Amino acid sequence: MKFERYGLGIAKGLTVTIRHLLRRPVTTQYPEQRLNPSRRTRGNELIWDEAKCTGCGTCAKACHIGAIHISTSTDLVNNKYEVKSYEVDTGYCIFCGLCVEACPFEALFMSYDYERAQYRRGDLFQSKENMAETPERKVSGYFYPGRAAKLPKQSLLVDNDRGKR
Amino acid sequence: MAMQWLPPDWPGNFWAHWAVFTVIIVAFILVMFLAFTWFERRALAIMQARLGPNRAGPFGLLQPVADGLKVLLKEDIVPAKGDKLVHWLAPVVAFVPAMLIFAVIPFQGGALLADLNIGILYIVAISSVTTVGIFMAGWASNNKYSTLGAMRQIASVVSYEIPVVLSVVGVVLLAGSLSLQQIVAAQDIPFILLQPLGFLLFFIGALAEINRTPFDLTEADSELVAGFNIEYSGIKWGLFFLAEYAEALAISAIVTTVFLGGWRGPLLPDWLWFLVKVGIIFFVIVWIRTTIPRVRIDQLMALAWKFLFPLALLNLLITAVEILVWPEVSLWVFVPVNIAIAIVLIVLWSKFFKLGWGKVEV
Amino acid sequence: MTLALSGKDIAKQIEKKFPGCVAESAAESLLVEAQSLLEVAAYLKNTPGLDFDYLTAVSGVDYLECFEVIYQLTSLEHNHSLVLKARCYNRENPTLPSVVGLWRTADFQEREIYDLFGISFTGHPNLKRIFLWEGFEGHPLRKDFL
Amino acid sequence: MATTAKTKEVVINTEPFVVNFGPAHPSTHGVFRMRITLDGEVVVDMEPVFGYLHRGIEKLAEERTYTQVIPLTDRLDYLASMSNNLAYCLAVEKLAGIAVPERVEYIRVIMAELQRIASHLIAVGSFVQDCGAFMTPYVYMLRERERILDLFEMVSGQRLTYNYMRVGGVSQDVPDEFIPALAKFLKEMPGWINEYDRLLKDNEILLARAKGVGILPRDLAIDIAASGPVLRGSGVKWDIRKADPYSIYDRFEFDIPTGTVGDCYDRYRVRVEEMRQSLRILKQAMKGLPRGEVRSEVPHLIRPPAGEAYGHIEAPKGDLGFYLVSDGSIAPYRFHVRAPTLINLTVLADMMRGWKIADAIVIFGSIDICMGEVDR
Repeated sequence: MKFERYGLGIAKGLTVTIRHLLRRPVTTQYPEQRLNPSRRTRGNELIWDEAKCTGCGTCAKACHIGAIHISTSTDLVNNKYEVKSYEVDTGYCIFCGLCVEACPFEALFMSYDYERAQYRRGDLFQSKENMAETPERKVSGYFYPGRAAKLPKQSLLVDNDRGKR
Repeated sequence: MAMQWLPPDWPGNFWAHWAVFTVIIVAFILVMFLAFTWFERRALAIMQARLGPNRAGPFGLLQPVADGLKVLLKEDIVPAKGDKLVHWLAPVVAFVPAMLIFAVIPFQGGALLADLNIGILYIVAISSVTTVGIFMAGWASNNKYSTLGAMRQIASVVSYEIPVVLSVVGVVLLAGSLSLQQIVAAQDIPFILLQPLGFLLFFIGALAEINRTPFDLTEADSELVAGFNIEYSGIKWGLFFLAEYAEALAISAIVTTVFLGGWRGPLLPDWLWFLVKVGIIFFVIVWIRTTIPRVRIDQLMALAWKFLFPLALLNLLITAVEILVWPEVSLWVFVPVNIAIAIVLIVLWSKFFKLGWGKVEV
Repeated sequence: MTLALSGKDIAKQIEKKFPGCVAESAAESLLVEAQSLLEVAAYLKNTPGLDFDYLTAVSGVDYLECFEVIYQLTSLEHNHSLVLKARCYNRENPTLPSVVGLWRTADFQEREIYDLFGISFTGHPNLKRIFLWEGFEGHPLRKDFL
Repeated sequence: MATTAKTKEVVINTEPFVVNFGPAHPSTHGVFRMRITLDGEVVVDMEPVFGYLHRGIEKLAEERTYTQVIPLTDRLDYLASMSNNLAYCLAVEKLAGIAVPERVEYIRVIMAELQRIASHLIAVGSFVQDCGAFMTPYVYMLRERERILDLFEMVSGQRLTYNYMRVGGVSQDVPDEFIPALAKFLKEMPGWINEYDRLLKDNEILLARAKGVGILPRDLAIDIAASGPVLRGSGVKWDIRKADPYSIYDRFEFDIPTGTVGDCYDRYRVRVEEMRQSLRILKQAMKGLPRGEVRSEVPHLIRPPAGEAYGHIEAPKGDLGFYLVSDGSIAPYRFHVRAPTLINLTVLADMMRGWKIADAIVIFGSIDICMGEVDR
């Protein structure tokens, strides 16, 4: 180790850190201040539209872990299979969005909300009843530009957006 | 502002004086420990573009209290094959000397526990006892990392004791007395101006003794995980934490008293000046901690023996020459002279000396 | 642009040097007999015109009737590349000569193939399992591993 | 094998002891274990132990269709998922002979270069953190990486495992507010990089800890087929984007920074300079972004013709290659990943021998590995 610059390099480094005393911190206080996630965010839940779903099972085949279990009636009812049970094991699901892309009838969506953590593993099991779209369980714009346009704009750190108080 | 001097045994007899000042010192250390912990975490955070603790109490002021409670309630694990007695005794041996140093530091006027006329010698002697405590911790934990950490602590303290002592001797020459009270009294011009090189050497050496960045090799997080206090938890770990901050407080107090003119200063009351200067020195320690990477063990030793030690000797020589040859010249003349000499010496030394080679043929 | 040398004309050069060791040469790859792998590899590495000094990747494949090890060779100066292959047919104890002597990069990659396929490389300094623990029986990437 | 420091008459025998820089250690960048034999502070020998993060991705890929493998490639080098996706999609397109529309080429280059900057930020940040700078440079660089993650989240919906690229294109087009946000990022980022340089570039202690430490000589680097900043740090001018340009990298002009000696400081400087070059490429790619389709006509279940293909790109950590064998069915018959970080580690023991433990950690940090890719 040679001190060939007599500590000037260290002094320059010190000026950089001291200048940060005057800058605004970057952190947001999560529960109080919230950042808007991206309009295409893949939240930790799936939302299923019973009306449009024809029970074709493409989403179950598209899932590479087999997290979607669907059982339908055997014969066509006004050219739709009547879906008896439709479950998604969000414990297995890695939220890659392949099922949403595969659904030919736009009946499956990713959720916009990211606070669906549960205390027990059993509650991770989503079944038909609690998968419909409700005001508090919003739909993310992943793969559906139309829906994305309605969601709030993403808050970017690039425009120094720290989220509202 | 006239120097208010308190009579030596201020509230009457000796024992009353001793009792009052012991309470003052212990209270001062604990309160400043809480203040420093909070101050360091906030200053560190803001300099790293984040907020730091602001949840416990207003502006996070109760965070140190919360930490203290947590540490009190945590389970106190003793390693199975470790040496139980030494493991239990180590934190005490590490913390008590840090507290003893404050006996001779004048908070204001005559306000100090014991006006020893060998103040500096007392400080230097006491401050090296903490190393024994840290080595006891390293040895008793029966853990490879902590043994390595403790060995490094001994190596660094042994090699930094000499430059630190020599740079303070320069100040003693100027003040003419070892007692801290006289040193403060003699500082019409703060000794940092008269002894710039001495201040620099003392500050770097002191950083190494309390193993703060850039010399925090004892609990180097990247390679030794947490050095000697790996096997400590609960209040024992809390005591080590307290010892570290008490030592940082002690070093700031010594630097203030010896180099920055202790409690002397215009306008503000004396004790407030003392606190402000201690705060400034501690901010510089925290500021250095946020920026500078860690030195390697052989570079640390090389820096002490090849860089600080010769410079301390030269500084001592120059101060002695100045005092003996030109005693009547006013000290203001020496301020620019000493600063120039300091710069020349540093530039000269850093040109010639290569510190630490690194690779060993194995 | 890295020029991928065609296996055919390299095969002709090698046929001249070492008769009878090129098993099969397709357009983009060159299959070599297992026992003459080292000579061909040394030849490819050291001849001035070719000097493949950079072994990019070593991959193993289990084709059920045989194991195949594929060496992607590259030359940094001439910026051309070649795919060299070697096969071993018996499934109980497949062995191939190790090229660690020529390219040190093969050290970990051959240990990985040994670990996941069971092909043991003769002449490898410390042929041990790299990912799985010592007591693991069987080699997971074989097609018949359940 | 105790080392003896022979003075003239006294022979001091120190008995070396083995320390486990085990899977759970603050500076092993993931679950990597080193059994280091120490003589005092000096490293005598080092034996790496892998496999703590081995998930058998190559076996899993054999049961998935070509599209379902893409989320698996996200989890290889989880700090550079975009580059993994790109490398895999290029290999499959080479295998199946699929052409890709013009706009997708530009989007892929933008995503790959943004990912290179994000990965280098983590690499440099954790390298300086290993040298001991207490969190500050690392936190600054993570703040810049957050800006890039915002852009990735805007485009793909996730912040780490993007699953954004598909065989024959990308899953969704770039939203309208992406280009203005990217432009703002490109305007600010050079300033931030200059600030890192002011903080670190000629900091004496970082120089002391990194210059001349852990030298990887040029021919040894070629012999172990090192790649990426590790190879270029040793002075070898070899970058797949220039040597074997894939997608449209031949349209952009940028240069390749190389080190001289091949020590930790050179590797650190190469990574910082590469960030600047990536910004240059991003500016040109943003200007040239054409309008148009983002997916070419590819059936949902791709059945590439039987055969094999080896596609490799210049990922942030090195030459990331995918060797695919297909037997005509919808799932790959063999899926092999050429992991640059596993190969860069081949010679770690030789680089560390003779240095102190503090240097061992710095040398290991300068190679910048990601355990997801090493253990697969």
